[in-house]
Amino acid sequence: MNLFDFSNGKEGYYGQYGGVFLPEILQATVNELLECFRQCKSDPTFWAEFVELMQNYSGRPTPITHMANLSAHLGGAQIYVKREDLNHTGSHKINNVIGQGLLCKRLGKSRVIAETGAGQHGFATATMAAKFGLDCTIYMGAVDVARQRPNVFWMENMGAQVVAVQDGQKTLKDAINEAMRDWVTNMADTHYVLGTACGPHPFPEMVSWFQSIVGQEARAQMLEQTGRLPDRIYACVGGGSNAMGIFQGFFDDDVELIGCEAGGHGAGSSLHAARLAYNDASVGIAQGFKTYFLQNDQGNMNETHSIAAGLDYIGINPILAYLWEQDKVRFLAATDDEVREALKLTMRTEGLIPALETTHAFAKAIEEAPSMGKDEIILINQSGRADKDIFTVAEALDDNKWKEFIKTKAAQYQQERQ
Amino acid sequence: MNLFDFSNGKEGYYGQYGGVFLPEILQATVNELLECFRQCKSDPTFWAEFVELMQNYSGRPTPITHMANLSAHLGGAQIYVKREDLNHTGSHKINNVIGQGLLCKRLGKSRVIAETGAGQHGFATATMAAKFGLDCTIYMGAVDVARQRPNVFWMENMGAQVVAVQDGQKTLKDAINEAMRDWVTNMADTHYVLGTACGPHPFPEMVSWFQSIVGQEARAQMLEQTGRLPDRIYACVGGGSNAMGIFQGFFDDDVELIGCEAGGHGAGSSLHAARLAYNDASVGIAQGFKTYFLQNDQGNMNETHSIAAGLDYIGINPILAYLWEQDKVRFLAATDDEVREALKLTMRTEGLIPALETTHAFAKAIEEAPSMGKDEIILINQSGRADKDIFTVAEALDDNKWKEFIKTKAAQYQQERQ
Amino acid sequence: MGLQSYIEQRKADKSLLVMAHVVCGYPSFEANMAELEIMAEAGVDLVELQFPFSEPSADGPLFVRANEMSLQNGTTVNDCFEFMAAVTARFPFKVLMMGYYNTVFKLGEEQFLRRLKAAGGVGYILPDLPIEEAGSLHALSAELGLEPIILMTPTNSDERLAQLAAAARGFVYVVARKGVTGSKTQMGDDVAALVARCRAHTDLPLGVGFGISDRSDMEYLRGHADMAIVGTAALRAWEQGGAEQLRQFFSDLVAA
Amino acid sequence: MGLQSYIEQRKADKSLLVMAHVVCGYPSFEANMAELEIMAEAGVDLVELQFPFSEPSADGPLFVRANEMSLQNGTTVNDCFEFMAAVTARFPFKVLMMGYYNTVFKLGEEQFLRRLKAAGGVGYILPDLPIEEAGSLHALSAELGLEPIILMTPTNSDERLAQLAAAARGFVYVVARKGVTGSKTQMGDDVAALVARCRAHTDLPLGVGFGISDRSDMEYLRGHADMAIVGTAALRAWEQGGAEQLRQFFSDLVAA
Ligand SMILES: Cc1ncc(COP(=O)(O)O)c(C=O)c1O
Ligand SMILES: Cc1ncc(COP(=O)(O)O)c(C=O)c1O
Repeated sequence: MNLFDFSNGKEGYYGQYGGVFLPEILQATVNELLECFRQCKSDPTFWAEFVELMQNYSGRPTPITHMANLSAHLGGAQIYVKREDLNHTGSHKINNVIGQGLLCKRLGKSRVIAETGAGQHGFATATMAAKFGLDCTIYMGAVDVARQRPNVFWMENMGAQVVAVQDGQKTLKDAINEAMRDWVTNMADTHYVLGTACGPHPFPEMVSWFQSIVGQEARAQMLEQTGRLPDRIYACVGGGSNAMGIFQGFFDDDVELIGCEAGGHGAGSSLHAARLAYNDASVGIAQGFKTYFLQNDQGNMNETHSIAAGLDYIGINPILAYLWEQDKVRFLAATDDEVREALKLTMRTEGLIPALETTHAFAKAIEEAPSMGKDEIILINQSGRADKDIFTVAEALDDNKWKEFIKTKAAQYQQERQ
Repeated sequence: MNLFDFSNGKEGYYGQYGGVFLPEILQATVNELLECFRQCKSDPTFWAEFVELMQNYSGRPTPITHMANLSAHLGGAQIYVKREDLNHTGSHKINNVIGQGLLCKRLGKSRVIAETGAGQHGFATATMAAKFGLDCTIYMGAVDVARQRPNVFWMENMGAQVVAVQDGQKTLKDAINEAMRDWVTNMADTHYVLGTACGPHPFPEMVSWFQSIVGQEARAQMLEQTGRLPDRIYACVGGGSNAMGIFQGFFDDDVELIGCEAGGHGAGSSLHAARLAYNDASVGIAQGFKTYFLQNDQGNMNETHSIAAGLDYIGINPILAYLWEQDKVRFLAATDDEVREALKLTMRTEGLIPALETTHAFAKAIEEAPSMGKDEIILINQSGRADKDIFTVAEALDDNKWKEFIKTKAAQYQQERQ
Repeated sequence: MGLQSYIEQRKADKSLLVMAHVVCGYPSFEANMAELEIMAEAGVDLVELQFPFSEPSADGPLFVRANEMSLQNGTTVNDCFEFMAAVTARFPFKVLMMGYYNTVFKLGEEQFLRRLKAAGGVGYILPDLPIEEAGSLHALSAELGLEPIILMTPTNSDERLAQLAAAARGFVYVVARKGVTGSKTQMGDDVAALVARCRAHTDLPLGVGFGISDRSDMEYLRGHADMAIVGTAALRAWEQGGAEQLRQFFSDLVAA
Repeated sequence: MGLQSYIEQRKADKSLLVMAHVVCGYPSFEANMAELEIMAEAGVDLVELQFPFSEPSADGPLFVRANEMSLQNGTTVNDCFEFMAAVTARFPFKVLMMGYYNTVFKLGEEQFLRRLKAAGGVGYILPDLPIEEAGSLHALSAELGLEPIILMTPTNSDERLAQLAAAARGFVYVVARKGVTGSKTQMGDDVAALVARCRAHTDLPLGVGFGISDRSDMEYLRGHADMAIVGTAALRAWEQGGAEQLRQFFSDLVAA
């Protein structure tokens, strides 16, 4: 299956999804990007440089870990986990970011911008910018800046400028809009490092390409470690980059692929971000591309909700929308409550702390594993770790000792000032 | 150089340092441990299992990263960093902990205890215990519990019981005493997972052995990546485990080894934890072994200080004390101020966030690199990352936005309750 | 009469036409009507009525907020068409729909065009719909006699300008500079050169927009372009001083 | 007269001797003296004077705190020796130094022993000094006629007990159970069996300690051991009710 062969159809389209819907002013920039990307993709030295940097800087290949305890506890399939959490900066986001950093150098641009919601992508981009000596501005919804101060702290300390976006819901999608506004102004020296496999072509393809390193490794590792391929692969889906990353290793195999979206308060609640697993989304065009969006009948985007900021997005990767339509990827949603329980179970049985985003994939694997055979194999993509995001987790688990600690700290800081 | 050949001298001694100074009640337990350790050390399948687990669970081998920007900025030696921060749980501590976990299983014990100061070792031990299905109690000074709530939060969520120790200075050394008290009571089913290469024999040897994986990898990687060995290696020294870990790869080479201690407020201030770099320590016996301690003329231990909790310890690894005496390892101390500056520089130029402990090694490398030749090579052991310990770093850097954020959070939590 | 002829006709009496902009439903449709009244008084030639969208990524801060507030007020696409019908019935200037493609897409292209036509609009500006994606909409528009306004920008190559020219109808919207709407554009050689490049590719009238804010801009454009497109500056005047300041703004602007 | 003979002599009149414990300088040396007065009245046979140490890892919570407070009060090794001299001059019971090896090491082994001797002490208990590390200290002690008290514990093998017995002088301190000082030990078959194992390896008198807290413990030990070693229980009595409660505690304890 070659999703990226556009010779028979429309460039940048996957079925009816994808495309480029951008202001004319960006036409040249996006073309330049596409051309550069095509060159990189057909130049084996580019990929080799990318892989080497990922190895030496980010610690790739990330391992596959067998969850012997969790599997035994559930009594069904054997669960394995691809450990993207072990990457430098703590998630798969760095794969894309380093790739785009290399590309940015080929483009001869000296500045990068990025949007961020949970902060993972902004953190990764600020890190890459420090490493590559690029100027860096990160757009982040004001609500997220307030929620995710730890990530802002690190970004600023790595030399990035973090701009709190005051428009709209003041969250991820608004940060994307604002990054676009910067880009249409500064495209001459600025590359926009989009954080997920969404947005206008070539971003979905490009981000998926950089993330494909995950699936490539995972396939070889599964064969080496278990002598066979997994029966099912679970990945959480915000924009879809980590899912595309791991799924790509297995498109030509007889492996069931499951995308796990943010079920929030559940189907019918409207407080969720499940574009495909629930029935609330419809096809539309926004933020530069065509896909399923959570929008009203006027074409205006809905407020979404998830316990995991990184899944809390209105749209979905157009490639996954297409694959879902073709029944090549199954979609499920995990509710906030399911995620809480899955996180606790995973920490306790395996000593892993998946990011709340990631835990959506764990939750669905945990739900389905018991009804599978003991000789069947599940692979989960652990897209990130949560140890950096303690506020998020402690609040998600409503931990009182944590809250008391914060009050004590606040009092201490208050006193210091006096 | 085989430091661990005791056939000609006293078992467990390195020069005059080391030994076993424990209550008689532990004699059998320590002997059992020593015997089991000897078996493991002479059984190649044990090391193979250890290495495999470290690969599959913790992501080893950790890479070596070239700090091209930092090196250029300093204008002297080329600086390379061994990335122990990329380990699962974020530091080299996991090497030792997984090793002792495997050993604990051989001992047939079902419970582990550990002391922790900064929380890194407790975090790693709780993780290992979850993974190995062991009961787990972590002793932590009450002052540290209050300071390091994030780590306590994770430990508890991984199923460990965290005991706040109310004795003494309520910090690391008091936690060790309390862990000892647990051990003399529960040795039948309990293994004491000491966190650093200190304490009674065989701990210094055993912890050093597990950590030697760092130096083994690093030596091969340096040869592969640079075609030669480094001229100098810098490692921070709290108890000495990460330093022993990397140094062991190079004992037979012409490589200068530099241990970096906590200089706190500087020489002569008495607010530091530099046992060898400054002149304040003397030989003594405490916490089960003989080494240099920061103690008064009565043999009672001094209060120590460091910006980095993990270096804030009264004693030092007996092997390093011996090697220092033999002029085989040079010792320096980095002050709190030097550490702050080095951390900022490293984040900005390389996108790395070394733990405050680790940053002591960066600080001294940064100080000495400019006077070295451009063809000379420095290797720093990045023993850990700080992204998990934001309170520590934000407070160290006295970040006002952070403090305001905490006050806002506290107010929010307060309101929720009402 | 087509838009192009309308513009050419008006140009017979005026050296520089003016197109103004209103965000439907912000601050309210009543206020919109009052603004349009002032614009009509000032002799504005063309008006874009922006249909608010939740993701106005090509707009600057003032319009972003206007889109947002309008949606918060509950403005629907239906409201906008009804308003447009009232406006075209009342005023002499011609009216364009301005907005984002999702509004069109959700309604259905044909439905959208029919309603636009029914409301008296003569065309539309959809800044996020590139010509590559506009095939069916443009074809339908031609059938219905509606005109897609195409933007030419400083980053376009000659080759691209030629493609854009081929698709353009009515007039060409020349984007005076990079960026989003709202901030001031320094009128000067750059703008003149851009207009000249566009002129080389099309015989359609040229409207210049983005950052036109005062009489000196108008003076500069006279002779270079056919029409000045005024957006943010007018909204700012309204926000700062209501009807009075808006009236002042336009009378300053159009005073020859 | 050596410690062994002293104990044997006292045992002629008593079925079970008592060794008591005081942490020097906690709560104060004056208080220590008052405690010892009460102990002497109660006919205590032997007293350990604990020299406070900053890392008392073999002690239970009460003694840990006592060590800590004493050091906070500024207690020095010198103070402890002076106090010991005063105690040995005043009371009939014999006195041992109890503490951690670092205190000895820092002073120097020989210097330590000379001062101990000069202060009238007859020996010492150093729970963190295993016999393997005690060679030089024990040799010097023999020269000076001072006696190292060796601990035998429930975890020791017979082989180990034999080694310990070879080093033991004066009496053997039988550690009744695992753990640190302070919590209650259930007297029963385990203790009896342990004492019997120790007895099989040595002819020295056997003192049993760790958790001895009341008359029933004493009753149980009578016939099994030569001496009961009372530590935490006495300190707890003092902390709870001062001189009066301590007097009560000892009179209850020793009432036959
Ligand atoms: C750890 C982690 N996983 C997953 C996601 C979701 O993004 P995507 O669907 O692009 O993988 C995020 C986004 O922030 C993330 O931080
Ligand atoms: C990251 C890190 N580095 C270094 C140390 C110091 O320990 P050691 O000297 O045993 O390596 C610690 C201790 O907590 C640590 O957390």
